[in-house]
Amino acid sequence: MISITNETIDTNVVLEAVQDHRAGAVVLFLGTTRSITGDRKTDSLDYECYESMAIKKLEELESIGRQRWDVIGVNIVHRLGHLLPGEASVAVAVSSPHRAAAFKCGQWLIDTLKEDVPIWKKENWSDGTKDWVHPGLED
Amino acid sequence: MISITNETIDTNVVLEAVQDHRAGAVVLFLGTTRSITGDRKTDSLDYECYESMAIKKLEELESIGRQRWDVIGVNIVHRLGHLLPGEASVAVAVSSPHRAAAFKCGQWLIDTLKEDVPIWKKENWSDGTKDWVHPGLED
Amino acid sequence: MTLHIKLFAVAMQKAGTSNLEIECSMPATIADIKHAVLERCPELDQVIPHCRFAVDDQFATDTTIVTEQSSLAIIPPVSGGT
Amino acid sequence: MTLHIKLFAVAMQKAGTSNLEIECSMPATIADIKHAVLERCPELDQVIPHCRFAVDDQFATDTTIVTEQSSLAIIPPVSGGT
Repeated sequence: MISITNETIDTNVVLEAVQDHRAGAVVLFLGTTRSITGDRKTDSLDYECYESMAIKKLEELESIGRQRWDVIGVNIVHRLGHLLPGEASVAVAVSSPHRAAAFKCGQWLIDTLKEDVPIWKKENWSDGTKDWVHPGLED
Repeated sequence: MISITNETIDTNVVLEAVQDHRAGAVVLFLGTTRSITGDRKTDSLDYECYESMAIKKLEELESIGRQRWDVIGVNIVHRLGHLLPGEASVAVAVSSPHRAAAFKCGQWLIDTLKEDVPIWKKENWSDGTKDWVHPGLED
Repeated sequence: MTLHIKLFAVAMQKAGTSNLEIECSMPATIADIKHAVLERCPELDQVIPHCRFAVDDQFATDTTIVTEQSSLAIIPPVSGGT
Repeated sequence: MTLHIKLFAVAMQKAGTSNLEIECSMPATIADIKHAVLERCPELDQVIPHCRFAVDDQFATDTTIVTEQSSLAIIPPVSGGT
Protein backbone atom coordinates (compact mmCIF):
# COMPACT_ATOMS: atom_id res chain seq x y z
CA MET A 1 0.00 0.00 0.00
CA ILE A 2 1.05 3.56 -0.59
CA SER A 3 -0.17 6.87 0.68
CA ILE A 4 0.50 10.58 0.63
CA THR A 5 -0.52 12.46 3.74
CA ASN A 6 -0.41 15.84 5.41
CA GLU A 7 -0.33 14.25 8.86
CA THR A 8 2.61 13.26 11.04
CA ILE A 9 3.86 9.79 10.09
CA ASP A 10 3.05 7.31 12.86
CA THR A 11 5.68 4.58 12.62
CA ASN A 12 3.58 2.14 14.64
CA VAL A 13 0.77 2.40 12.13
CA VAL A 14 3.22 2.07 9.23
CA LEU A 15 4.74 -1.08 10.77
CA GLU A 16 1.43 -2.68 11.72
CA ALA A 17 0.29 -2.54 8.11
CA VAL A 18 3.11 -4.84 6.96
CA GLN A 19 3.09 -7.30 9.83
CA ASP A 20 2.00 -10.80 8.91
CA HIS A 21 2.26 -14.20 10.54
CA ARG A 22 4.31 -15.43 7.54
CA ALA A 23 6.83 -12.60 7.90
CA GLY A 24 10.04 -13.15 9.84
CA ALA A 25 11.59 -9.81 8.99
CA VAL A 26 10.44 -6.22 8.85
CA VAL A 27 12.66 -3.42 7.56
CA LEU A 28 11.62 0.18 8.08
CA PHE A 29 13.31 3.19 6.52
CA LEU A 30 12.61 6.67 7.85
CA GLY A 31 13.83 9.73 6.00
CA THR A 32 14.23 12.91 7.98
CA THR A 33 15.72 16.28 7.19
CA ARG A 34 18.80 17.45 8.97
CA SER A 35 18.59 20.84 10.58
CA ILE A 36 22.10 21.75 9.47
CA THR A 37 23.33 21.63 5.86
CA GLY A 38 26.92 22.77 5.61
CA ASP A 39 26.85 25.97 7.65
CA ARG A 40 23.18 26.79 7.03
CA LYS A 41 20.33 26.11 9.40
CA THR A 42 16.92 24.93 8.27
CA ASP A 43 13.92 26.33 10.13
CA SER A 44 11.28 24.32 8.32
CA LEU A 45 10.46 22.53 5.10
CA ASP A 46 7.57 22.45 2.68
CA TYR A 47 6.86 19.44 0.51
CA GLU A 48 4.63 19.48 -2.54
CA CYS A 49 3.90 16.85 -5.16
CA TYR A 50 2.35 16.24 -8.54
CA GLU A 51 -0.27 14.10 -6.92
CA SER A 52 -1.74 11.99 -9.71
CA MET A 53 1.70 11.06 -10.99
CA ALA A 54 3.23 10.61 -7.54
CA ILE A 55 0.52 8.11 -6.65
CA LYS A 56 0.96 6.22 -9.91
CA LYS A 57 4.73 6.15 -9.48
CA LEU A 58 4.50 4.94 -5.90
CA GLU A 59 2.07 2.20 -6.95
CA GLU A 60 4.47 1.25 -9.73
CA LEU A 61 7.34 1.05 -7.22
CA GLU A 62 5.35 -1.26 -4.97
CA SER A 63 4.38 -3.43 -7.92
CA ILE A 64 7.94 -3.76 -9.23
CA GLY A 65 9.28 -4.40 -5.72
CA ARG A 66 6.79 -7.23 -5.29
CA GLN A 67 7.83 -8.74 -8.61
CA ARG A 68 11.53 -8.59 -7.83
CA TRP A 69 11.62 -9.77 -4.23
CA ASP A 70 9.78 -12.26 -2.08
CA VAL A 71 8.04 -9.72 0.11
CA ILE A 72 4.72 -9.85 1.94
CA GLY A 73 3.82 -6.35 3.06
CA VAL A 74 4.90 -3.09 1.45
CA ASN A 75 3.92 0.27 2.89
CA ILE A 76 5.20 3.57 1.55
CA VAL A 77 4.02 6.79 3.18
CA HIS A 78 5.16 10.23 2.06
CA ARG A 79 4.25 13.31 3.98
CA LEU A 80 3.54 16.68 2.36
CA GLY A 81 3.13 20.20 3.62
CA HIS A 82 4.99 21.96 6.38
CA LEU A 83 7.55 19.96 8.39
CA LEU A 84 10.10 20.74 11.04
CA PRO A 85 13.63 19.35 10.68
CA GLY A 86 13.83 15.94 12.29
CA GLU A 87 10.26 15.03 11.45
CA ALA A 88 9.99 12.07 9.09
CA SER A 89 9.00 13.01 5.55
CA VAL A 90 8.94 9.43 4.31
CA ALA A 91 8.54 5.94 5.71
CA VAL A 92 9.07 2.73 3.77
CA ALA A 93 8.25 -0.57 5.47
CA VAL A 94 8.69 -4.01 3.96
CA SER A 95 8.05 -7.40 5.50
CA SER A 96 9.25 -10.70 4.12
CA PRO A 97 9.79 -14.30 5.16
CA HIS A 98 13.57 -13.76 5.03
CA ARG A 99 15.44 -10.61 5.87
CA ALA A 100 17.64 -10.25 2.78
CA ALA A 101 14.57 -9.61 0.61
CA ALA A 102 13.20 -7.03 3.03
CA PHE A 103 16.51 -5.11 3.11
CA LYS A 104 16.99 -5.22 -0.66
CA CYS A 105 13.42 -4.28 -1.50
CA GLY A 106 13.32 -1.51 1.12
CA GLN A 107 16.53 0.03 -0.14
CA TRP A 108 15.46 -0.19 -3.78
CA LEU A 109 12.12 1.45 -2.97
CA ILE A 110 13.64 4.47 -1.27
CA ASP A 111 16.45 4.78 -3.84
CA THR A 112 13.93 4.75 -6.68
CA LEU A 113 11.44 6.99 -4.89
CA LYS A 114 14.17 9.61 -4.60
CA GLU A 115 14.84 9.40 -8.34
CA ASP A 116 11.40 9.14 -9.86
CA VAL A 117 8.52 10.20 -7.62
CA PRO A 118 7.50 13.79 -8.34
CA ILE A 119 7.76 15.28 -4.86
CA TRP A 120 9.75 18.41 -4.08
CA LYS A 121 11.13 19.92 -0.94
CA LYS A 122 11.56 23.59 -0.17
CA GLU A 123 14.09 24.58 2.49
CA ASN A 124 13.04 27.53 4.62
CA TRP A 125 16.42 28.69 5.91
CA SER A 126 16.83 30.42 9.24
CA ASP A 127 18.08 33.55 7.42
CA GLY A 128 14.63 33.94 5.87
CA THR A 129 15.50 32.73 2.37
CA LYS A 130 13.71 29.80 0.77
CA ASP A 131 15.05 27.35 -1.81
CA TRP A 132 13.46 24.56 -3.75
CA VAL A 133 15.78 21.56 -3.62
CA HIS A 134 16.58 20.10 -7.03
CA PRO A 135 19.55 17.72 -7.04
CA GLY A 136 21.81 18.52 -9.97
CA LEU A 137 20.18 21.87 -10.64
CA GLU A 138 22.24 24.65 -9.14
CA ASP A 139 20.68 28.06 -8.98
CA MET B 1 23.70 1.16 22.72
CA ILE B 2 22.71 -2.43 23.26
CA SER B 3 20.36 -4.14 25.64
CA ILE B 4 18.87 -7.47 26.55
CA THR B 5 15.39 -7.34 28.01
CA ASN B 6 12.51 -9.47 29.17
CA GLU B 7 9.98 -6.80 28.19
CA THR B 8 8.07 -6.26 24.96
CA ILE B 9 10.20 -4.30 22.50
CA ASP B 10 8.76 -0.81 22.01
CA THR B 11 9.79 0.26 18.52
CA ASN B 12 9.15 3.93 19.28
CA VAL B 13 11.62 3.82 22.13
CA VAL B 14 14.12 1.93 19.97
CA LEU B 15 13.84 4.54 17.21
CA GLU B 16 13.95 7.56 19.50
CA ALA B 17 17.30 6.43 20.84
CA VAL B 18 18.96 6.73 17.43
CA GLN B 19 17.33 9.92 16.24
CA ASP B 20 19.68 12.84 15.87
CA HIS B 21 19.56 16.18 14.12
CA ARG B 22 22.55 15.14 11.98
CA ALA B 23 20.82 11.95 10.81
CA GLY B 24 18.93 11.94 7.53
CA ALA B 25 18.19 8.23 7.53
CA VAL B 26 17.02 5.68 10.05
CA VAL B 27 16.83 1.98 9.27
CA LEU B 28 15.03 -0.34 11.66
CA PHE B 29 15.07 -4.12 11.45
CA LEU B 30 12.54 -6.17 13.42
CA GLY B 31 12.86 -9.93 13.68
CA THR B 32 9.74 -11.89 14.47
CA THR B 33 8.98 -15.56 14.53
CA ARG B 34 6.54 -17.05 12.07
CA SER B 35 3.73 -19.09 13.54
CA ILE B 36 4.01 -21.70 10.79
CA THR B 37 7.22 -23.58 9.89
CA GLY B 38 6.60 -26.04 7.08
CA ASP B 39 3.47 -27.79 8.32
CA ARG B 40 4.07 -27.27 12.03
CA LYS B 41 2.51 -24.60 14.18
CA THR B 42 4.38 -22.72 16.92
CA ASP B 43 2.46 -21.91 20.07
CA SER B 44 5.19 -19.95 21.78
CA LEU B 45 8.94 -19.46 22.05
CA ASP B 46 11.49 -19.22 24.79
CA TYR B 47 14.75 -17.36 24.37
CA GLU B 48 17.74 -17.74 26.62
CA CYS B 49 21.25 -16.38 26.43
CA TYR B 50 24.74 -16.61 27.84
CA GLU B 51 24.40 -13.14 29.21
CA SER B 52 27.94 -11.96 29.90
CA MET B 53 29.12 -13.11 26.48
CA ALA B 54 25.99 -11.93 24.65
CA ILE B 55 26.46 -8.43 26.02
CA LYS B 56 30.15 -8.40 25.08
CA LYS B 57 29.38 -9.67 21.60
CA LEU B 58 26.62 -7.10 21.04
CA GLU B 59 28.94 -4.32 22.22
CA GLU B 60 31.58 -5.64 19.85
CA LEU B 61 29.07 -5.58 16.97
CA GLU B 62 28.16 -1.98 17.69
CA SER B 63 31.81 -1.02 17.90
CA ILE B 64 32.75 -2.72 14.61
CA GLY B 65 29.67 -1.29 12.88
CA ARG B 66 30.66 2.20 13.96
CA GLN B 67 34.20 1.67 12.64
CA ARG B 68 33.02 0.39 9.26
CA TRP B 69 30.20 2.78 8.44
CA ASP B 70 29.45 6.45 8.94
CA VAL B 71 26.63 5.95 11.42
CA ILE B 72 25.37 8.13 14.26
CA GLY B 73 23.03 6.08 16.43
CA VAL B 74 23.10 2.31 16.89
CA ASN B 75 20.55 0.54 19.05
CA ILE B 76 20.31 -3.24 19.33
CA VAL B 77 17.67 -4.73 21.61
CA HIS B 78 17.20 -8.47 22.05
CA ARG B 79 14.32 -9.84 23.99
CA LEU B 80 14.53 -13.00 26.14
CA GLY B 81 12.02 -15.22 27.86
CA HIS B 82 8.60 -16.26 26.68
CA LEU B 83 7.28 -14.84 23.40
CA LEU B 84 4.28 -15.43 21.20
CA PRO B 85 4.78 -15.81 17.45
CA GLY B 86 4.66 -12.44 15.75
CA GLU B 87 6.19 -10.61 18.69
CA ALA B 88 9.55 -9.04 17.90
CA SER B 89 12.49 -10.85 19.43
CA VAL B 90 15.05 -8.41 18.13
CA ALA B 91 15.22 -4.81 16.97
CA VAL B 92 18.21 -3.17 15.31
CA ALA B 93 18.07 0.55 14.59
CA VAL B 94 20.77 2.58 12.89
CA SER B 95 20.79 6.25 11.98
CA SER B 96 23.24 7.91 9.64
CA PRO B 97 23.67 11.06 7.59
CA HIS B 98 23.13 9.06 4.39
CA ARG B 99 20.91 6.07 3.91
CA ALA B 100 23.35 3.63 2.28
CA ALA B 101 25.41 3.44 5.48
CA ALA B 102 22.32 2.86 7.61
CA PHE B 103 21.12 0.01 5.39
CA LYS B 104 24.54 -1.64 5.18
CA CYS B 105 25.32 -1.32 8.86
CA GLY B 106 21.84 -2.50 9.89
CA GLN B 107 22.02 -5.56 7.70
CA TRP B 108 25.54 -6.42 8.82
CA LEU B 109 24.51 -6.10 12.49
CA ILE B 110 21.58 -8.49 12.22
CA ASP B 111 23.50 -10.92 9.98
CA THR B 112 26.37 -11.05 12.44
CA LEU B 113 24.12 -11.15 15.50
CA LYS B 114 22.51 -14.27 14.06
CA GLU B 115 25.93 -15.90 13.64
CA ASP B 116 27.79 -14.93 16.76
CA VAL B 117 25.66 -13.74 19.65
CA PRO B 118 24.98 -16.57 22.14
CA ILE B 119 21.20 -16.48 22.24
CA TRP B 120 19.03 -19.52 21.66
CA LYS B 121 15.40 -20.04 20.80
CA LYS B 122 13.20 -22.93 21.83
CA GLU B 123 10.11 -23.65 19.76
CA ASN B 124 7.10 -24.79 21.76
CA TRP B 125 5.09 -26.57 19.06
CA SER B 126 1.34 -26.79 19.14
CA ASP B 127 1.59 -30.60 19.41
CA GLY B 128 3.23 -30.16 22.82
CA THR B 129 6.80 -30.97 21.79
CA LYS B 130 9.62 -28.50 22.34
CA ASP B 131 12.81 -28.08 20.32
CA TRP B 132 15.85 -25.94 20.76
CA VAL B 133 16.68 -24.36 17.43
CA HIS B 134 20.28 -24.87 16.34
CA PRO B 135 20.91 -24.10 12.67
CA GLY B 136 23.02 -26.87 11.12
CA LEU B 137 22.49 -29.21 14.03
CA GLU B 138 19.81 -31.73 13.17
CA ASP B 139 18.46 -33.84 16.01
CA MET C 1 -3.84 24.94 -30.41
CA THR C 2 -3.49 25.84 -26.72
CA LEU C 3 -1.86 23.33 -24.41
CA HIS C 4 -1.74 23.52 -20.62
CA ILE C 5 1.42 22.41 -18.83
CA LYS C 6 1.65 21.88 -15.09
CA LEU C 7 4.65 23.41 -13.38
CA PHE C 8 6.10 22.61 -9.98
CA ALA C 9 8.70 23.83 -7.52
CA VAL C 10 11.41 26.01 -9.08
CA ALA C 11 9.78 25.84 -12.53
CA MET C 12 6.55 27.21 -11.08
CA GLN C 13 8.48 29.80 -9.10
CA LYS C 14 10.43 31.08 -12.12
CA ALA C 15 7.46 31.04 -14.49
CA GLY C 16 5.18 32.61 -11.88
CA THR C 17 2.38 30.14 -12.60
CA SER C 18 1.56 26.50 -11.94
CA ASN C 19 -0.32 26.19 -15.21
CA LEU C 20 1.55 27.38 -18.30
CA GLU C 21 -0.41 27.93 -21.50
CA ILE C 22 1.46 27.53 -24.75
CA GLU C 23 0.48 27.52 -28.38
CA CYS C 24 1.68 24.58 -30.43
CA SER C 25 0.55 22.98 -33.67
CA MET C 26 -0.59 19.39 -33.36
CA PRO C 27 0.61 16.68 -33.53
CA ALA C 28 3.73 17.61 -31.61
CA THR C 29 6.62 15.86 -29.86
CA ILE C 30 8.01 16.73 -26.46
CA ALA C 31 10.92 18.40 -28.28
CA ASP C 32 8.41 20.72 -29.97
CA ILE C 33 6.72 21.43 -26.66
CA LYS C 34 10.05 22.21 -25.01
CA HIS C 35 10.81 24.69 -27.77
CA ALA C 36 7.40 26.36 -27.37
CA VAL C 37 7.80 26.52 -23.57
CA LEU C 38 11.15 28.29 -23.86
CA GLU C 39 9.79 30.78 -26.40
CA ARG C 40 6.84 31.51 -24.15
CA CYS C 41 8.87 31.52 -20.96
CA PRO C 42 12.57 32.30 -21.48
CA GLU C 43 13.09 32.54 -17.71
CA LEU C 44 12.99 28.72 -17.67
CA ASP C 45 16.06 28.34 -19.88
CA GLN C 46 18.36 27.37 -17.00
CA VAL C 47 15.81 24.98 -15.58
CA ILE C 48 14.37 23.07 -18.54
CA PRO C 49 17.60 21.24 -19.48
CA HIS C 50 17.51 19.59 -16.03
CA CYS C 51 13.82 18.71 -16.14
CA ARG C 52 11.94 15.71 -17.44
CA PHE C 53 8.55 16.04 -19.06
CA ALA C 54 5.60 13.88 -18.08
CA VAL C 55 2.80 12.90 -20.43
CA ASP C 56 -0.23 11.35 -18.77
CA ASP C 57 1.69 10.87 -15.51
CA GLN C 58 4.56 8.97 -17.16
CA PHE C 59 8.03 10.28 -17.95
CA ALA C 60 8.35 11.11 -21.62
CA THR C 61 11.31 11.48 -24.00
CA ASP C 62 11.93 14.13 -26.64
CA THR C 63 10.26 11.93 -29.26
CA THR C 64 7.09 11.18 -27.29
CA ILE C 65 4.03 12.28 -29.27
CA VAL C 66 1.63 14.66 -27.55
CA THR C 67 -2.07 14.80 -28.45
CA GLU C 68 -4.78 17.28 -27.54
CA GLN C 69 -5.88 14.98 -24.73
CA SER C 70 -2.43 14.59 -23.20
CA SER C 71 -1.90 15.73 -19.64
CA LEU C 72 1.47 17.53 -19.60
CA ALA C 73 3.83 18.43 -16.78
CA ILE C 74 7.40 19.60 -16.31
CA ILE C 75 9.19 17.60 -13.64
CA PRO C 76 12.24 19.32 -12.11
CA PRO C 77 14.74 17.05 -10.33
CA VAL C 78 12.77 15.53 -7.47
CA SER C 79 13.71 15.86 -3.81
CA GLY C 80 11.22 13.78 -1.88
CA GLY C 81 12.33 11.03 0.44
CA THR C 82 14.44 12.96 2.92
CA MET D 1 41.84 -30.11 38.52
CA THR D 2 38.10 -29.55 38.31
CA LEU D 3 36.79 -27.21 35.65
CA HIS D 4 33.27 -25.89 35.33
CA ILE D 5 31.73 -25.52 31.90
CA LYS D 6 28.52 -23.66 31.23
CA LEU D 7 26.03 -25.43 28.99
CA PHE D 8 23.10 -23.94 27.10
CA ALA D 9 20.09 -24.98 25.07
CA VAL D 10 20.36 -28.49 23.59
CA ALA D 11 23.74 -29.10 25.24
CA MET D 12 22.23 -28.35 28.63
CA GLN D 13 19.18 -30.44 27.79
CA LYS D 14 21.20 -33.51 26.77
CA ALA D 15 23.70 -33.25 29.61
CA GLY D 16 20.96 -32.57 32.15
CA THR D 17 22.92 -29.72 33.72
CA SER D 18 23.84 -26.13 32.94
CA ASN D 19 27.15 -26.45 34.75
CA LEU D 20 29.25 -29.43 33.77
CA GLU D 21 32.18 -30.40 35.98
CA ILE D 22 35.10 -32.14 34.36
CA GLU D 23 38.52 -33.21 35.50
CA CYS D 24 41.40 -32.11 33.36
CA SER D 25 45.11 -31.66 33.98
CA MET D 26 46.40 -28.12 33.53
CA PRO D 27 47.50 -26.44 31.34
CA ALA D 28 45.02 -27.70 28.74
CA THR D 29 43.82 -26.71 25.30
CA ILE D 30 40.23 -26.59 24.15
CA ALA D 31 40.91 -29.87 22.30
CA ASP D 32 41.80 -31.46 25.65
CA ILE D 33 38.66 -30.02 27.23
CA LYS D 34 36.50 -31.33 24.41
CA HIS D 35 37.95 -34.78 24.92
CA ALA D 36 37.28 -34.63 28.66
CA VAL D 37 33.72 -33.37 28.10
CA LEU D 38 32.92 -36.27 25.80
CA GLU D 39 34.37 -38.81 28.24
CA ARG D 40 32.36 -37.32 31.07
CA CYS D 41 29.22 -36.82 29.01
CA PRO D 42 28.99 -39.16 25.98
CA GLU D 43 25.41 -38.03 25.33
CA LEU D 44 26.92 -34.83 23.86
CA ASP D 45 28.76 -36.68 21.08
CA GLN D 46 26.28 -35.62 18.36
CA VAL D 47 26.21 -32.06 19.63
CA ILE D 48 29.82 -31.13 20.37
CA PRO D 49 31.06 -31.28 16.74
CA HIS D 50 28.59 -28.49 15.92
CA CYS D 51 29.43 -26.34 18.93
CA ARG D 52 32.00 -23.65 19.50
CA PHE D 53 33.72 -23.22 22.84
CA ALA D 54 34.01 -19.88 24.58
CA VAL D 55 36.85 -18.92 26.90
CA ASP D 56 36.28 -15.74 28.90
CA ASP D 57 33.31 -14.80 26.71
CA GLN D 58 35.25 -15.06 23.45
CA PHE D 59 35.08 -17.83 20.89
CA ALA D 60 38.05 -20.16 21.19
CA THR D 61 39.74 -22.61 18.84
CA ASP D 62 41.01 -26.11 19.54
CA THR D 63 44.45 -24.72 20.33
CA THR D 64 43.31 -22.03 22.75
CA ILE D 65 45.01 -22.51 26.13
CA VAL D 66 42.78 -22.79 29.17
CA THR D 67 43.92 -21.79 32.64
CA GLU D 68 42.39 -22.35 36.06
CA GLN D 69 40.87 -18.87 35.91
CA SER D 70 39.23 -19.34 32.51
CA SER D 71 35.49 -19.05 32.26
CA LEU D 72 34.38 -21.85 29.93
CA ALA D 73 31.20 -22.38 27.96
CA ILE D 74 29.92 -24.58 25.17
CA ILE D 75 28.08 -22.55 22.51
CA PRO D 76 25.70 -24.56 20.34
CA PRO D 77 24.72 -22.95 17.01
CA VAL D 78 22.93 -19.76 17.98
CA SER D 79 19.36 -18.91 16.99
CA GLY D 80 18.68 -15.43 18.28
CA GLY D 81 17.53 -12.67 16.00
CA THR D 82 14.27 -14.10 14.64
